[in-house]
Amino acid sequence: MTGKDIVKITLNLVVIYVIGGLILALVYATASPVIFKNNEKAKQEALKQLMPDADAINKVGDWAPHEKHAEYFVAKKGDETLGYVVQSFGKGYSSYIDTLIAVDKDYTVRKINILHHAETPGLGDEIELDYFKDRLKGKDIDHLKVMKTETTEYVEAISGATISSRAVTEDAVKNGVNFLIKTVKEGGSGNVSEHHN
Amino acid sequence: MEATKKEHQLIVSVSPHVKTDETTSRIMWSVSLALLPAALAGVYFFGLRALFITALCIVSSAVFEQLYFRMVGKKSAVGDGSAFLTGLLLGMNMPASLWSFSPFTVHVPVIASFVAVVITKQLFGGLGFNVFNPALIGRAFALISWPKAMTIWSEPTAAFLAMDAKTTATPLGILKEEGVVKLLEVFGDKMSLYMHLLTGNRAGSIGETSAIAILIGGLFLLYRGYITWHIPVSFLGTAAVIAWVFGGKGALFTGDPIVHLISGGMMLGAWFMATDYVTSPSVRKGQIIFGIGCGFLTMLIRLKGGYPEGVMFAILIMNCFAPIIDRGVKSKVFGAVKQNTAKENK
Amino acid sequence: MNSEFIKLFELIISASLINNFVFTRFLGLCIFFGVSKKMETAVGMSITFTAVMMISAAMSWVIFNFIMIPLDITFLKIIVFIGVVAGLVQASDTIMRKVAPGLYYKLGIYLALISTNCIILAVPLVNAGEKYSLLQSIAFAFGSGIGFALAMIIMASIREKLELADVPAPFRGLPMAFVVTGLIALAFTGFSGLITL
Amino acid sequence: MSQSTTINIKDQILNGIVKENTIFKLALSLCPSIAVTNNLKNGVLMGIAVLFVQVMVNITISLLRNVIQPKVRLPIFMLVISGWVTVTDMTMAATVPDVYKQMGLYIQLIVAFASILARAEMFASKNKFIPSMADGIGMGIGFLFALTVISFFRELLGKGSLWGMPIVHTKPVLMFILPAGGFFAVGILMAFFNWIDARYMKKSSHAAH
Repeated sequence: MTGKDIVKITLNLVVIYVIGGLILALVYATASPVIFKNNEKAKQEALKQLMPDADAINKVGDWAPHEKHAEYFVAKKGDETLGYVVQSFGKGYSSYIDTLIAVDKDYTVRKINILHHAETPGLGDEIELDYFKDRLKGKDIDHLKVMKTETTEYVEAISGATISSRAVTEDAVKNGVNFLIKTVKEGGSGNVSEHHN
Repeated sequence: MEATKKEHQLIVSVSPHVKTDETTSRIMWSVSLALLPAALAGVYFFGLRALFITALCIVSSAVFEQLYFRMVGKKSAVGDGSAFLTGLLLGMNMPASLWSFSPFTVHVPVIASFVAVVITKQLFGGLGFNVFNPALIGRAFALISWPKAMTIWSEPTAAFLAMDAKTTATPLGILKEEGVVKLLEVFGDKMSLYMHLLTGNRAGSIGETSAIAILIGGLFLLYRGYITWHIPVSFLGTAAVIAWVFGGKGALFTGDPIVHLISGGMMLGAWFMATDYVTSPSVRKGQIIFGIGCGFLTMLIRLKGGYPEGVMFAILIMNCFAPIIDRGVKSKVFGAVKQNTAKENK
Repeated sequence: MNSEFIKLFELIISASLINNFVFTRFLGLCIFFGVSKKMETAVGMSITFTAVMMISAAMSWVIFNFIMIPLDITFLKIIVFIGVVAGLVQASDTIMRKVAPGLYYKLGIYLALISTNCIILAVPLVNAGEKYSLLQSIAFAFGSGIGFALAMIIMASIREKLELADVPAPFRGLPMAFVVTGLIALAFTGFSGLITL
Repeated sequence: MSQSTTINIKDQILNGIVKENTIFKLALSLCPSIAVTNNLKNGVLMGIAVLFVQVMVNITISLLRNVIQPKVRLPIFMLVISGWVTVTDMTMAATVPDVYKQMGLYIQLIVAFASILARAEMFASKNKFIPSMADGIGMGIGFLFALTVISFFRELLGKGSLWGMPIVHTKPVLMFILPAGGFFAVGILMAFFNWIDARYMKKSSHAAH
């Protein structure tokens, strides 16, 4: 191989890599804002779904259930605070269950949504079905308790998936509600508006 | 493609069977006979439904095997009793509640039989070549495919003809989810708990509940020399030690090994499933390793895993390792190999 | 310190048994099916693979965290990681041939194959996605390597046994290997729920 | 363009779909054949992603074939492939975020597909633009076809639905959407195609005699 060849080959490589890099940077520049916007939109939609009558759901702060990053929000309609939304994790059967919980002003559960989980298909994955999520509706912190028997006062377990039911109810949701009570209620509700005005 | 074609030309010429048909069939029917007490106990406790489920498994296993032989044009070997034994074991590993028409779950034993006989046994080249215990694969397939139907346990009932007995949790299910205190609460006191577990008056799969009936069958097999003590003893021993050391709440050495030994499928698994000739190591030393592995994995799953019962998965996982164990042990212990081949030629 | 150690241990167990790359994430299948015909090659491949993967995971981690994140070029991670793997394989080929020719004679043939194994690329990608620390990344790579080795060795021993068996014609070769892998995966579901990560 | 080249292109496409089907015949690029095929939508999208990458890589390499120094062709092939994979990856993340969430890792791993590199090396680097594109389309569609068939059966049997639409209201055999079931499905389908092959070959040889 002569010196001329080496120069030629190197030049060849460099040119192609530079062109490739430029094209990629261009695609990245167009795609990344879209990706970012989509993620934001998806997040807002998920929040909106839990609190349909709110016209603004704003982030209040972060917390770390099970050492994972989670956020919490306040939902407002005009100046009136409708309630709060908190993200929380529950240690389930084979995964941490990522949940989003909406509570009323009096800290009873309004609605929950399961964002992500890897529970057993056919058993534990029923936590994402409406029939189970509805069982948590209207429960306050004292009634977030799983029962294996038929109950409407407490939360009835999914048959055959007590661990997953407990993870959602007694870990994720209860902790989330408890966190809200501790930080927002006992920390003074004034805190919330201060953050976001 | 070309390469594989060349390969199987070689394979076909190899003569297939380890044991002659006559002895195979005698072993199969003897094991089936040994299972009879446990099966009868199951029918006694869970009623006619238990009988129907078991019969359904046996019939479908035999039919699928026959159909398979016809399809590939082989000489039928249904008469050797291996399909009967697989069906019987499979049936004994199913909950009696499967005999239910609304919701319809009768297809579960039929499909499980197909998986057991055709996929786990015949696809591997038939009896003697299967790597996994067919009945256990059938059950694992059913448990994962229909997790709800496979975990509805009916209360043992004297009402022989009842179609819908009350459902309840198995002792191991209670132990896993609510702890030993609740278990004692349900069964009264410790003695009464032991008695229920020994006789089989408790929820569970049809044929696994009566520890005494299984033990009778197991000892019969041991006496007749169809199985040796190595696997059951190392299996149960390891499980007992682990249950004793780690099974208690809080402190070490406070667990109750007896409850673990006579609940779930431990007895049935140790005497009838883990001892399967084809899917366990053939050398004594290997059998002991195999048994220890089964015991360890069973207790690992029971105490730390997601499932309340681990016998089935433990044996299946050890089935994966059986060829490796055989390889490892054989290449070192020459004496044991000779002993073994001598026995096989007998 | 102690909890960090437990986390590392859990990562290894999880990557090797519960979330075994071959049985639950279906990666490295080409190599898995291609090389598991004989026990000897399976063992050789496993050793080489685990070693190369740990080094490549560590190198990728360093490059990702000290070069790519500061420069904000994480979108190039696919290209960079595959470059790292290819470079590493090339380098170890040259070094082994010079330094340890005996070892090279035994394991060298597997080196070339490694770069086509997608696990080796998946591990740094997962490490980057999960934001693992350097130690955790190496532990994850080690666990994945052990898991792959386990899968290969089991498969090789079963396939050697199957060679004597009268498998029906359409199933001979690869289809049967798939069925066997399915059955092993079925057995391995017993490990699920052992550790929640 | 003459008659013969058009026939060639048709053959080239058919070759990838039938004779050298990446999954069922060559048994390459198997990872996604199981990983993303537990529902039809993911399977088809993955197939399309691969089709896109395969075609674009073939086109690029074919166009660059006179510029690339043979000595450094492999690193350049890898760059081209990973470049197009990155493009696909980012495009999918931007346009179908929910699907991307489930199979992002597998999209990125298209880089490691032996079949794509093999076609670049064996075909595109030696052929003109049009045949290379046809080859890419053929191989890609063959892959798409395999993924569609596998995911069709798996979703139907495992979930009782197709493309998310319920067909029956139970989950017939849940196993099929799970890891173990994926291996069974691919194994059985492969055996089925082998069987068809054997029968077809028997028939055609009879006809020849």
